[in-house]
Amino acid sequence: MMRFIAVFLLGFLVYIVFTGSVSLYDIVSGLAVAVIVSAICSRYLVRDERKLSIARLGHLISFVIRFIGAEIRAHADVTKRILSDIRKAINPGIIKIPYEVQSDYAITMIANSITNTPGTAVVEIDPAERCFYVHWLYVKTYKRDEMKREVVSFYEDYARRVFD
Amino acid sequence: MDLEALVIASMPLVLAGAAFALPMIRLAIRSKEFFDLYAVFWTGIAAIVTSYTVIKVWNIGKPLLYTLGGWPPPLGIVYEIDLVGAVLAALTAIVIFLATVYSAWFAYRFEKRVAWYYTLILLLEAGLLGCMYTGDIFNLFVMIEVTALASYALVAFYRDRLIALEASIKYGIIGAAATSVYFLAVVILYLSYGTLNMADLTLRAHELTTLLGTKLGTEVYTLALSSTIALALSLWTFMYLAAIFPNHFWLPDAHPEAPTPISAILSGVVVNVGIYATLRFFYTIFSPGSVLSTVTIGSLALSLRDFILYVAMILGAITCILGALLMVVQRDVKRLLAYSTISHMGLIFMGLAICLDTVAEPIRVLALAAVVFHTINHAFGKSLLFLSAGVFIDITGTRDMERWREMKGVGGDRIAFSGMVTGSLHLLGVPPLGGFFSKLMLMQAFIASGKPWLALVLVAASAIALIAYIKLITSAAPLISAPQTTKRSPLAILTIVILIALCVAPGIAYVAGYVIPALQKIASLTASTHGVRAYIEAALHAAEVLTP
Amino acid sequence: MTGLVALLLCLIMGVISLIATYLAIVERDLLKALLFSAVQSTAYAFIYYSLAAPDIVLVYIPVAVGLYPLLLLIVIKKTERYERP
Amino acid sequence: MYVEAILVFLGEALIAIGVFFDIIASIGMLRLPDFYSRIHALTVGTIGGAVVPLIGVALLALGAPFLGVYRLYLAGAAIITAILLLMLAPTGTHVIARAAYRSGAAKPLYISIDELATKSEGRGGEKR
Amino acid sequence: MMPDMARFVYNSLIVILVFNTAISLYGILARPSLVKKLIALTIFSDSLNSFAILVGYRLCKGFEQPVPPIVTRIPPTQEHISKLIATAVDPLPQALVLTAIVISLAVLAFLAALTLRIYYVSGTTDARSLALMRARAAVEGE
Amino acid sequence: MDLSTQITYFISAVIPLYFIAFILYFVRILRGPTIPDIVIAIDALGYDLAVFLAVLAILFKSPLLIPCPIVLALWIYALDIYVAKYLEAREIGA
Amino acid sequence: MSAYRALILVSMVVFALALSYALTYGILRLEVPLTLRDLAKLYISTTFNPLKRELSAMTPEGVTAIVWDYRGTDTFFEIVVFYGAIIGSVALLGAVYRYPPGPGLSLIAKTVTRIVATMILVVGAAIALHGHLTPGGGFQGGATLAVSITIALVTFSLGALMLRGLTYGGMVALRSLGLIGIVLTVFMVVIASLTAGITAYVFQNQPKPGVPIGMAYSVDGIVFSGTVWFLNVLDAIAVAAGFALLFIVLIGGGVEGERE
Repeated sequence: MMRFIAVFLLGFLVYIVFTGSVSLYDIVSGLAVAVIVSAICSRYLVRDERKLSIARLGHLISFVIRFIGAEIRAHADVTKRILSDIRKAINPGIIKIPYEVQSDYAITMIANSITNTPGTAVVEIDPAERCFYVHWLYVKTYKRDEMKREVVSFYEDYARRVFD
Repeated sequence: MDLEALVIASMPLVLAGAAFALPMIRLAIRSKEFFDLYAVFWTGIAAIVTSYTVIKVWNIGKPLLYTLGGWPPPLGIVYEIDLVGAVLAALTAIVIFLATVYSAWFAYRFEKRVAWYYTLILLLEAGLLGCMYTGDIFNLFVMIEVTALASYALVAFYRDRLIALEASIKYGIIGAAATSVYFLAVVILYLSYGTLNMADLTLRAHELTTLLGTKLGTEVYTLALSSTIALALSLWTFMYLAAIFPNHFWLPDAHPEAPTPISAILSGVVVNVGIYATLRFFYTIFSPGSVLSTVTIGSLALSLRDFILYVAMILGAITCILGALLMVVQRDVKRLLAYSTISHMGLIFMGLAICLDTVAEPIRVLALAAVVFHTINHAFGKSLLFLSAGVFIDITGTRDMERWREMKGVGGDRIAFSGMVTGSLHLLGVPPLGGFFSKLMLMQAFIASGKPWLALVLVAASAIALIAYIKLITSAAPLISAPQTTKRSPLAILTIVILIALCVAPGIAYVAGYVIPALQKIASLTASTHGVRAYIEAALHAAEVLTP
Repeated sequence: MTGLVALLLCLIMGVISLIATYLAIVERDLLKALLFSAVQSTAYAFIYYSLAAPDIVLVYIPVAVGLYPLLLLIVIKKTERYERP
Repeated sequence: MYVEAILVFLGEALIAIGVFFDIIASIGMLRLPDFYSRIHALTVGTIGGAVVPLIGVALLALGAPFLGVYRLYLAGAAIITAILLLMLAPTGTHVIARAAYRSGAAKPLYISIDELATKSEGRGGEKR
Repeated sequence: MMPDMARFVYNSLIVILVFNTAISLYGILARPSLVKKLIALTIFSDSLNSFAILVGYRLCKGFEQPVPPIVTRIPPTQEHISKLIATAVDPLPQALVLTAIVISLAVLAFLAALTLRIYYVSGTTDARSLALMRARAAVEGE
Repeated sequence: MDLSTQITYFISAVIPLYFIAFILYFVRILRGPTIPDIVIAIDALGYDLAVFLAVLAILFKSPLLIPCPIVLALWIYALDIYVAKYLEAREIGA
Repeated sequence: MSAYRALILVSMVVFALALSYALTYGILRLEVPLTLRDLAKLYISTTFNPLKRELSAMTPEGVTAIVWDYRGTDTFFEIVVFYGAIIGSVALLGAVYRYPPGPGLSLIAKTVTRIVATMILVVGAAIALHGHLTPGGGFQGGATLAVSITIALVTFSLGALMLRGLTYGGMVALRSLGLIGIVLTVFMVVIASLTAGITAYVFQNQPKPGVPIGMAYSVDGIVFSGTVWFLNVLDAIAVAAGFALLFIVLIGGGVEGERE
């Protein structure tokens, strides 16, 4: 039941924000659409109902705020590299980054955060060995734990708190 | 408002609705007999309704106009059915009905795909009826696409035969491009006239006023030139649909490769779409006296309209001869019949192109009457030939006529053979049958309009075609000397008998003197100045009634 | 004034679509040709947008950028990728 | 009134940042040497060049006086687009990079270390 | 000066569309691969559709951009409707193009299925090889 | 200068910059050299175009145009995964 | 062969030059119009006009009004063409009832697609349900719903989706229901008026002169434009199911998969 309500809220929110008005027609049709969509999709969207809580939402928000800072730094870095002499400025490499989180959503969140930061991009994921293969535009270090700290930084903590 | 008009106008929609239901029914019911009955039922209803339409339009004596959605003409789509449209629609529905009855026997070979076969036939019929009924140039485009898509799918229905698939894709790719070109023509017409309704276009092209009562602002000269561009583009599309040289290349591949009842439908009635649309454009929208007639090409002293018509006439003549010549060299019986279709289409186009500005009105009416009569005769004759050839192909297992000669001891069907003979004589133009009289009328029209060389073309094509028909008959004749061994199908025989009757009847009626006045009335409602005026008046009346 | 701006933007996108069309027709790798035709479709979608036709954009983008490529990709995947010279 | 002006200025600033990153990304797209490094230019173009200005558009729309009742509609749709882009862009990038690596359609040209190559030995070139 | 410029840009756009049409028509007729023909077919119909949209375009007073033909105030006053008439584009070509796009999509979908079937039966999508195979099959008879 | 003219001037100034970016992306599309290169260039072009459409909706003062960017962004993503599937899998359906 | 190509090339060049000459400065001398055509004025002034209800489609969105009301027949037969294409494809490639599940794309793509597909379903429904008020409509909404289906199809593989309810039979049933619903909506006013003893028009929506029966266009101030709303919703369902069917057949039909 919880999962139904969560997906219902997501659907209704998207509907209302997309239509951008709260007339009676929007609310009625939005309710209907959200009910139908959550009836179809909630089974696939939420695996474990117990994880749905408000605290996790709070962690998500604080993650977003820290993430913006990381983005700004990464953008500035890549911009500098693009505008300087290109062969010297980059030192690309594909490196292996292990992860420890369990759920699909947490893995996806880490991977997307890594890709969303300019300079690093997830090329391959291996669920069996529990690791990402990340293409890094400028490999600063070849030590494994430093690599992980540079690339993943705080994403994994938050991913564990939000989704695991 | 009128219940009868409602039933008539909703016929294409109802047929499409019947087709919509079939896949869902197929999930529950798998028996072939049910689908046979379903298709025969709906096509039968369509045949009855369209035949009744002819009677109704005949009685009211002016075009029957139905406003879909109740919108006054330039706003909404109208179905405007004049006598020619009604007659051609009835012809379509009857031929499709007979072919469907024949299919009830023929379709056993499709096994599980029989439902798709009937669905496509119903869609094809919906499209064809819409083409004949519509009074809107863009709606005509949509209906042509419905027809064309169903035709492509049906041509490719033997999905394991490479030849059929190749023919279908050739037909399809160039056909899609051709219909898009017609769309361009529609856009150019909208650009220069600002309307899509045929009656409104007629009014604007003739008197430069609109159904709404305002004056058209554009210069006549610009209007004439843009209409010429649009007309040339759309004529190219119609020539593709009617398989006129140089756009004839798809037909001899596509028509023979379809299943036999479909070949009958394609050759008999689907090509008529091109004829009908050309007729609408030249006899109604740009009939003599329109802006096209006002601008002449300097050194030739021809009006633009006449120039286009002369081109169409010459292409028709080439097609007529070419089709007849290529008919002679064929070994494949269905291919031979397909080339015969090309030849006849050329003939009909020659007849259509008679409506020059310089030709007097009675002769134009005569030419249109001849064209309509010949279209009817050709449809019945060609479907008779295809259907009876289909019986022979089923017995012998081959379409190669040379191999028919060598088959000893295989018994042919006598009634099918007589159907083949009747059809050949009918299309050839042998006196007691209808084909003779329609060719006679065409000849009269050619000579009266001062183009005797067209009459010569007609005679020459018939003479060449004679060789091919003799070849056809002589190859089929040895088969029937042996007693028939295979089981004959009552349904196939029934349709062949009915079609024989439909071929003989026009001839008898002509001799009895019923045909000429009827055709005169049919043609004059479209081709005469009075007829064009009536076409406009119907729309004006509807616009007046429906505007509060 | 904004109308003229819109028309000029259309013109630039038109030139892009012209180049993309030419490449799509002459390219022998069908996958590349398909991608070029997707670029051409995007340019056309922009033209429709500038000509104040949002309905057309909403129907054209799904059809021409999304469904045509999938349809033709399936065909290319199941048949052959290179056009023979 | 002041609120509107502030919203508009914020929106314009964000759009300006977006345009700047777009141009950087397009230059990077041209200058970077191989497919895998161009991915990073794409990230600059989508996060800095698309998500940020979309939020800017939303703010601008909220502040724009001439849009009338439909300003919420514009802002809502822009924000939904931004959120979708945040999810779609990295996933699309990842998927295409993975496919490129697996199928060998694009080989990494300039690379100092490739730990994936040792792992996917013998699985690499099968997909041609 | 501004009318001339508008006219020049408009006509150049038409010329570009016509050239697109011609290039894609060349692709339909001359390129051997069936898939290439289908790609060309989509470009062909799209170019004609764009022409239709261009026909429906208009400019407002002072060369301002027009708005989509949508009534935004419900219920509208007479004044509102006359303002819309003064600023909206022609809705009819848009509706026509909507229909035409869907139709060309449908035709293309069918032709794609047909191409697939041809490949299963013959093992090629090259129009020239197909013509050869066809001729051979026709000579050999049924 | 009131807000609306100011917004108009600002966006008019931004448009050429956007087009410079588009043309540079287009150059990358033309130069290739591999399929993934073209795809990511189309991605970048498409996402930026989506933003540009949203910006233009404000310039043209017609907010009703705004559903278009969302659809464009979605379909560019769809194009990505189609091509990825093509490159990666033995068949599209698997 | 090269002569054939050269011939086509030359004729295309001639075609392009001639047509562009004819359309631009040469003959038609096209200009950007500054006013609307008469017909367009009529459309815009009647698309939503409660004062002239008998001549109005009562649909605020001009294009949707033309598509589903003024020129509804076109759209109906456009659907018929699409339907014919699907039936033709099924006839060529065969219906697909089962297909082996495949690995699909990577874990990340699968997870994101789950969320995004849900959001796209909502957005598509919003586009379809607001078709009469804002840009959009049945086909647009249905095509957007079809995005959701196609990206799921590509990410999770056809076989996996078929196990989860995207079956051939289900899609056929859904599509047929949508289409039959459209046909019934088209005849809705006619049926209603026949019970009252008068004859209405096919495709009628609002009352017309002489036919006082018609759909209501609003309930409590919520404008839903009569039949247009129903047609939009049903068309969206039919189009989404149709695309799903088309791709099921194209992917699964033919060599692999279990066919009928």
